[in-house]
Amino acid sequence: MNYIELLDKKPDLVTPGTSACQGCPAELSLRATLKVLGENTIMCIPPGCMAGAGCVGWNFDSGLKVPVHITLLDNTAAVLTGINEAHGRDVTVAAFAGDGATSDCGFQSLSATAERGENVIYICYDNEGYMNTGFQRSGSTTKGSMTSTTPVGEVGKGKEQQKKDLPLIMAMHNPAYLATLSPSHMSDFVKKMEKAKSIKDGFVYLHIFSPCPTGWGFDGAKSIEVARKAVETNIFPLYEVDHGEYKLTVPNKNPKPVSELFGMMKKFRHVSEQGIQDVQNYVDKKYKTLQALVGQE
Amino acid sequence: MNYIELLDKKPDLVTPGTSACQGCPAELSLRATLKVLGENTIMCIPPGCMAGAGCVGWNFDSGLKVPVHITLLDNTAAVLTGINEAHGRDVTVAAFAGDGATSDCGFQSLSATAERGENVIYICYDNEGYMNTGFQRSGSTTKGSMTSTTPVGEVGKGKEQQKKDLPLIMAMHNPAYLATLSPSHMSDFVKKMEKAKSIKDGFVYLHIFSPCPTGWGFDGAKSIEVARKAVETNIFPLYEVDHGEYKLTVPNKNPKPVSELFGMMKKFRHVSEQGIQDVQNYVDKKYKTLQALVGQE
Amino acid sequence: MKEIRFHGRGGQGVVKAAHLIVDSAVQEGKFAHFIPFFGVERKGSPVFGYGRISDTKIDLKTQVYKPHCVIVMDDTLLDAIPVFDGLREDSIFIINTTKTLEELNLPDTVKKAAIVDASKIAIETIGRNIPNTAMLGAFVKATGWVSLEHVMENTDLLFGGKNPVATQTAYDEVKIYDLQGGK
Amino acid sequence: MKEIRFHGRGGQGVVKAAHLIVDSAVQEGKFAHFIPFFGVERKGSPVFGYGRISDTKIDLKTQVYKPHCVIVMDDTLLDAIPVFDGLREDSIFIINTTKTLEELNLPDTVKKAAIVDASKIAIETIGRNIPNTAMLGAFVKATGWVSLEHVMENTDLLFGGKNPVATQTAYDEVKIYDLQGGK
Amino acid sequence: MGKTIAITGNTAAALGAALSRPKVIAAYPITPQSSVVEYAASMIADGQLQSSMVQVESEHSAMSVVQGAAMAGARTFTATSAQGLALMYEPYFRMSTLRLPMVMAVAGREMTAPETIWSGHQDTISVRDAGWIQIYVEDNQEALDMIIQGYKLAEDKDVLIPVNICYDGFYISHLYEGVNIPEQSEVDAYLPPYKQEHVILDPEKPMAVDPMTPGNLVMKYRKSHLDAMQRAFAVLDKADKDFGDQFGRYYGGTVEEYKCDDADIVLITMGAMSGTAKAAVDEKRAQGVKVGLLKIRMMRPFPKQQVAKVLADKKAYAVIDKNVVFGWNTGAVYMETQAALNQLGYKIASLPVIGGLGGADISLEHMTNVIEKLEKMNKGDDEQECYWLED
Amino acid sequence: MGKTIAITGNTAAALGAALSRPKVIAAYPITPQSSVVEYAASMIADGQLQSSMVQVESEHSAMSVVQGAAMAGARTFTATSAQGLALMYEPYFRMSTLRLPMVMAVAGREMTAPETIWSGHQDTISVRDAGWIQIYVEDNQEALDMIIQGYKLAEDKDVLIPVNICYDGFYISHLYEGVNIPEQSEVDAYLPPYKQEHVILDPEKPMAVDPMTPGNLVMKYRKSHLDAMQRAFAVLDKADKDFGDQFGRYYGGTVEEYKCDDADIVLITMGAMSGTAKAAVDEKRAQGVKVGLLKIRMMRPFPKQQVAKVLADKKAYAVIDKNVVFGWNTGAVYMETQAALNQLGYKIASLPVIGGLGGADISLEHMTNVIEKLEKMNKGDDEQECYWLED
Amino acid sequence: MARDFITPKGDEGIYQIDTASWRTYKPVMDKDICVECGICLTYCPVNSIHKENEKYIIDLSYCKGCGICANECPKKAIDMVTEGDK
Amino acid sequence: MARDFITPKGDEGIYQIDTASWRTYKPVMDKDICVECGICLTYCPVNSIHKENEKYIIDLSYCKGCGICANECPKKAIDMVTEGDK
Ligand SMILES: Cc1ncc(C[n+]2csc(CCOP(=O)(O)OP(=O)(O)O)c2C)c(N)n1
Ligand SMILES: Cc1ncc(C[n+]2csc(CCOP(=O)(O)OP(=O)(O)O)c2C)c(N)n1
Ligand code: SF4
Ligand code: SF4
Ligand code: SF4
Ligand code: SF4
Repeated sequence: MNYIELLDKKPDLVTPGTSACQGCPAELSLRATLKVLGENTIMCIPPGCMAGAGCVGWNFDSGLKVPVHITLLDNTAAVLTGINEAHGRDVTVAAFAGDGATSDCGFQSLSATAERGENVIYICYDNEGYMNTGFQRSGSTTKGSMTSTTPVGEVGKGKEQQKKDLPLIMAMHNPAYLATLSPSHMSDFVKKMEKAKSIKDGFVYLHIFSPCPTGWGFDGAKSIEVARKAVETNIFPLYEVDHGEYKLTVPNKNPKPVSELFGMMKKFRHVSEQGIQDVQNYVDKKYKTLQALVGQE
Repeated sequence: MNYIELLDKKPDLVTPGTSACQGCPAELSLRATLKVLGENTIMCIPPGCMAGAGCVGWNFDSGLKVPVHITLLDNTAAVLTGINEAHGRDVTVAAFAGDGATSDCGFQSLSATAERGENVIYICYDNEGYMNTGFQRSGSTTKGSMTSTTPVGEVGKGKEQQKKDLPLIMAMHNPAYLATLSPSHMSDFVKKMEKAKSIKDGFVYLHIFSPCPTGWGFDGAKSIEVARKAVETNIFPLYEVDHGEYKLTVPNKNPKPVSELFGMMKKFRHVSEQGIQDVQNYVDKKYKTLQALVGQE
Repeated sequence: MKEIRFHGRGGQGVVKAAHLIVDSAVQEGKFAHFIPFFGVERKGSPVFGYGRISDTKIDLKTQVYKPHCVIVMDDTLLDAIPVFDGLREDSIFIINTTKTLEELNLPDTVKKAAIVDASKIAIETIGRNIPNTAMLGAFVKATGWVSLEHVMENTDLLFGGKNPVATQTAYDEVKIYDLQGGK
Repeated sequence: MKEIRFHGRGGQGVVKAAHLIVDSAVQEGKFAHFIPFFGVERKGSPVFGYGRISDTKIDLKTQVYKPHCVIVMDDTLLDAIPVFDGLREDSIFIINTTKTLEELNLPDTVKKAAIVDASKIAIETIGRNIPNTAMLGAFVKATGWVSLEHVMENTDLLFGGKNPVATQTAYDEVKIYDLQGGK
Repeated sequence: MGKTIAITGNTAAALGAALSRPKVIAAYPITPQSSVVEYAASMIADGQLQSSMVQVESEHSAMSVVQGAAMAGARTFTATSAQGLALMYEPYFRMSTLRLPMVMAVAGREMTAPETIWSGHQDTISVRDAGWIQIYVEDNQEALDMIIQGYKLAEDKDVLIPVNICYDGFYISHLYEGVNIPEQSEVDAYLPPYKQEHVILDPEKPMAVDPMTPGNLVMKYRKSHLDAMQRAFAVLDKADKDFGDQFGRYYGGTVEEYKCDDADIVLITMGAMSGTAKAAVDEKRAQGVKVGLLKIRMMRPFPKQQVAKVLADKKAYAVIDKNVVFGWNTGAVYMETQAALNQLGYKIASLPVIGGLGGADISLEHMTNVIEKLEKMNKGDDEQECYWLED
Repeated sequence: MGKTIAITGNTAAALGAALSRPKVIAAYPITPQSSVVEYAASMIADGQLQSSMVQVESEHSAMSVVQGAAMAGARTFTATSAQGLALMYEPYFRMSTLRLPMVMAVAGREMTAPETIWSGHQDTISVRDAGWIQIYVEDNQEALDMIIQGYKLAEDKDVLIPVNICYDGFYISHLYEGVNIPEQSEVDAYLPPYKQEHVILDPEKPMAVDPMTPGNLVMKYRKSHLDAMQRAFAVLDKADKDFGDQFGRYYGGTVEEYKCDDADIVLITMGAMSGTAKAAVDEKRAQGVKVGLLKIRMMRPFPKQQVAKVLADKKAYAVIDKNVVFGWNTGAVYMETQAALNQLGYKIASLPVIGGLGGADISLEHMTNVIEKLEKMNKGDDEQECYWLED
Repeated sequence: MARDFITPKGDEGIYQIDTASWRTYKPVMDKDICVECGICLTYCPVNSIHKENEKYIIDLSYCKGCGICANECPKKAIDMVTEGDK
Repeated sequence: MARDFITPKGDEGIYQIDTASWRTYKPVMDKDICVECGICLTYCPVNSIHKENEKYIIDLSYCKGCGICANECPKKAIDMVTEGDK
């Protein structure tokens, strides 16, 4: 089954009507994720847009067709561990968590779960901020970005620090499998998700880039375009680390300038040339690091 | 002043009589650290051997001659941040924390502080376990090691996972300066500490290897020998990352086999050939990663 | 004291509209407040809130059970939400709809209705289907509890652009029906 | 009920020694307990603990203020710690020291003393200065509260090696002085 | 005299904090508190507020950052709610037991589980024994004013205890109403800069902060803390009086009495519901019922004398708790009121009431129902069963 | 009938847990609890215990792991103390409000600040309103036995609330004494395997655990929780009786009365100090004083009926608290006893006492001093000032 | 189902929102232009596009009208038209 | 100093332990063999070794007798001898 057939035919395990915004790619990613992982999955979703959009449930109804639990913002990976330890039989235990829950509030729990090599799949959808509570900054927010806690004004110029590089940080934890995914590259996405599902000897970390039309300020119809641009500019390179082997799954020899992405949305509108250059340098440097890691014999 | 003169002449800012065990290199490292950082320093020490050894104080007396606070096990880096933000003038704000406080219980606070690029110095002395509470396993414990929570028996074979690579994980946080230090290489140690003190544009992370005679099971007279062996076997390579530039400060082309270190202490006594080989492979792989990072143009 | 209940959907600007009413009342030396109640706070989900306007200090901090005025920003809510609950005898029901009074088929408890196609006005003036500032015009006309001047000033301050025009247009276009004697 | 206070330093095995006494008493059908109190629990710091042996159930969960027996594993503690506090008229004071009774210059409140060079015995038998198992021999001889057989058995079980020899040696070598009539 | 504008409770809290000129702010967003952080951030971004704002990764770190700053002598501020308060519980306890004065605003929210983001007092009530002073307010103006008074209280040398200003999530945090914003100069006059003297981290005065402490001394520190708590009643009353003298708004200090003097029966409330209770009292008074309201403003320390004084000669009272005490079948304010009366030797008929959990509304009708139940009670009766305000 | 060997309280706790056959254990070391984790780890390493043990990085994760495991239907165990309990407070609250039964042992320790590692009840007392059942034990045997009974209680379909077995740090955790270790087969007979029915994470029965819940339903969940708490009294009494019938050791269920029947005055205690209090009672009885002891075993839910019943006809009582209530000048057990008596209509002379904080010793002399103070009190007198047991 | 109100759980059905009502514009596919590449299907966030009888169709039951399909279709075979029009 | 018992602090002096009493063996340096390289100084965990008048000396006031100096001395100029002897 090729990836299009798979996405077409596999049962959609998410409620047909979520309240995620129009054009939200996190919703797309969640549906695609569960199509691959299938019914023998237990899903944990911390507070964030996906939980807020009804994917956990309301009153006496569930938001998914597989077992689902809303963890605390800060303990998702630890809860996965417990579920996994308790289950005698072979069940896929996975989380679908925002970048806030992942890089900030729940990071310790994640890091320790990776260190212990628990046999669970942790998926982060990275919309670069706390969207559910109104677009506040997260560690994963790109430098310069305006957010509601890094507003722009006389003094404020958006987020001051570079984006926390969660995938590489997690790669240094030696997971069994790690990959970056973009909803703009669905074939790659499905392939990586399938590999993740097949891993039985340790921890899996997947990081999905997830542009947020509402928070970032662009038309929801462009979500995939924005995601694609992030890959094309190397702001979000697509790679995997399979038991320590790094591989660029969508190599990008001639990246476009990051300014192309910056121009697509309101959150960067105020950023100066210098500000864009700062991010460009960071992206270039990071890509070199990645190439070095790919190149190590 | 060369490093020997410095260690001789600079005031010792630690109580002359700590209750750290005979031959504890963490005590050595703490004294050396404060000789370099000097009197204009505020020190935070979380619970652990150094706090337990009296370096914070008892009743109405202090254990250091600079201001010192015992943080919680889980919030050291955040407390540093607060102290730093409150201080109008130029003060060195530093922490001296065990690997448990650093890689486990306080890791989130550390990671976030690095991400924010706070202008503080976080120093971890890595004795590969929770020594103060009786040598329980930490994330930083080497695979195979016997600890009081990974005991050896019918079923138990010591720690099951490889050592969490804190320095590389922290390097991926893009600190202003990062280095690994060993008390066996004091010239390198002092140089790095001096550089750390000079950094004014961001976060500094220093990771000190600190063999523990009591917990690991070797004669305290051999502490430095053990530390040196860790460097010679590449179990603990000495390097620095200065604003993104990786450098092996004590290059080691012909590493000794890790079995030489394993043979020096009780905690590894039970480890099989295969177990040693596992660690050897991990060490080799990690060193390659490091070389790749050093080699990136 | 006048009590108001607001109904709308996430994204329609219910809260902002209510704030503008409170702002205006406060400027006029009155007491007023608004308490929003969210379910899951995301575009499209039903949103409601409670407002009060009074000449004396308002102590109450509770939902409105017997409104003097109900504002409905989205007529698809009529089926979904009990928007008619607790209407007083002397209350006013204000709705954004393309429908006519007859098509709406309002229950008997509605004694006075104000009907306006605020979405159309919004699209024509500000270019987007955010009907809140238009609804304000209808509200002012139907109730007279705050002055049009203040509301338009505040709308201009907060949103600028053509929003005050939307308010004015709706003020002019809203149709008010006295249904005391039945529809 | 007999109450015992233990003094020593971290690393001397105070807790283990006390446990062996309790084990032995329990095996003999008695009731016994031990409560350790740590300051900062690291080699060299003063350590103390409280033990009780009784024919009936022991309810008390408190420190020992009026010991029937005080055991001091390290004579450098004599100056540092109030080891003589609360000694009963009929109590026994057991100390590990190279000093003689005269050199020790014990206060008048000590009415019975047992002196043993447990460190020397330890070094000679087990090869390390961990005097606890030797001190047990002195304790058994001086008090008779538990049997030498049990203590030696338990010592062997827990530590093995030459430890029971240390116990036996100290049992044989300890010097017991009755000081009722003054030194 | 400042100006009156309509703002939300969260904005009021942020403005109250800003007017108090904290040097360091660290906070983490959570519904319904988030806009406090956002508003403070925007004031800083606009150059209107000179504070360092630390963008922490969790509430645990928020409290830890301000603890660090406070040890270095800075005035600090944070705000949180429910899960955030729970996550910071360990450093929260330590902040108070280190006796570091500060103000933390809490937009009260029900505790998860069940999964909820709505109003409740459970978050702060459940941590009421962690050494903080807790003050509950009724509306936006009181939220703003009490943050300023909170610093006055916390930093008083007789007190030196951090203060929670608790305001109901949504019912106040999102309540939009007219609030008088005091002038900065007036606030400066009321609240001078803070100079910490009892403890400091500063190389010019090296000391250990919190060395190991044995039990006999721990007893002394705890007693000192409890004594300072008891002094807080008088200090708050004075802070209230001084504030009223300067700004024209008096709140009554530890408790507010509303038509209690000649009342036979009394409602006891805390927070936003007090406004509704006042309306109910008015309504019932109009019908000739002699009912009054005792609004507890300070829950920690618990004003047992003040409560007992008001209730002493009443026929019956009800306590409406927006929280539960899990080991009882009542709420906390009811339970502690019982304890207070017993210790002070009073026995008055009483009715425990629980309502408003998880954002449930406490309506005027609920309040009048409670009053009607009280009217029917006889002296000495105690309802053993709690009355739940369901819809 | 098992065998009697000398072990520490921590070993007793670990053995009690092991005998209960938990499927998943997750815990983090902290003085004075560490050896519980270590002993459990060594039993697993030796192949004597078939549990998964998760080596978590913090107590926050320890509680989260067992919460995950419990939702998947596993019997779980953890243990902690002081700062660890505080750090896990958010998931701790959630564990109980998700009504997931389990047992957690707590080696009671004073809370920091001041920096301390020693004994105290402050840790558990300060979180007593987080929805857990809390049982305090007096010695090692009781610690072991109550962990087994704890599962019986927690898993009862009438209860379904997690249970804390609280034992004093050092005074029990490190107390070394003879303990009878029951046979596994006997424990199996008393405590059958647990089958969770009310909630489960299992692909064969897909459901959402803890979807968003509005306030009117939150009220129902809370009421159900409080009701289950009240049922726990009877369930514990029955668990105690069944246990006694099988193992020959009865503890009295919610409270233990010691020589109360004919007593004029009564001491109220909790935990390890109860033993010392018994000795004091015996000593004073020998002198002709009619004194008894009421040992509170269950603090959550608070056994108000049982306490009132014992005190009803007494002249005076004292409560010795090894904790403080920061908003009062007393401890928690005293304060709640006052509330209980008031609600049930009793007024008895009383003396609040605080002692044993931060590892301070509560001596036999302290206890006899308290009794002597009580002897001097007259009916109806209440001491407003707390009596601090200093050295 | 009688609820016990022990642990909150969603086991009665699937919670869903009528997201079709959000649309201002709706996607209309021109079957003649469509080359059945399936791209629109892979990108629709609400799973509204499926292949039936070898043709791609848009099921509007939950379509939010985001316009991604129209934006991504390489053939521009999808048009966003105002709801109610066609 | 009168304590207020507000916040615990150590400001009266420096807490220290008499670690000299821990020694079973003590280091004895043979000045004739010593080449003044300073290595022992850099490794002594308790800061007991210093240069005075161009010579290295061991101050035994806090020396724990760990033996690191003896072990590390490249010239074997330091001997660990039983306390009390020599
Ligand atoms: C301890 C705690 N603090 C704060 C919150 C409030 N909160 C709920 S969702 C959220 C943001 C989550 O952001 P992210 O994980 O990035 O997901 P997104 O909303 O962007 O999808 C926050 C801060 C919480 N639930 N728990
Ligand atoms: C929240 C919390 N959990 C547990 C502890 C107990 N504890 C004190 S020190 C320590 C070990 C620290 O280990 P590490 O940081 O490696 O320092 P080391 O003792 O090895 O020097 C632990 C677990 C604590 N103080 N706080
Ligand atoms: S706010 Fe952003 S991430 Fe959240 S549902 Fe809307 S589009 Fe998706
Ligand atoms: S236990 Fe180890 S690390 Fe700790 S003081 Fe002793 S030797 Fe040093
Ligand atoms: S408009 Fe959006 S939701 Fe509708 S079918 Fe197209 S992609 Fe799907
Ligand atoms: S993307 Fe366009 S061409 Fe491809 S299947 Fe969809 S409508 Fe047809």
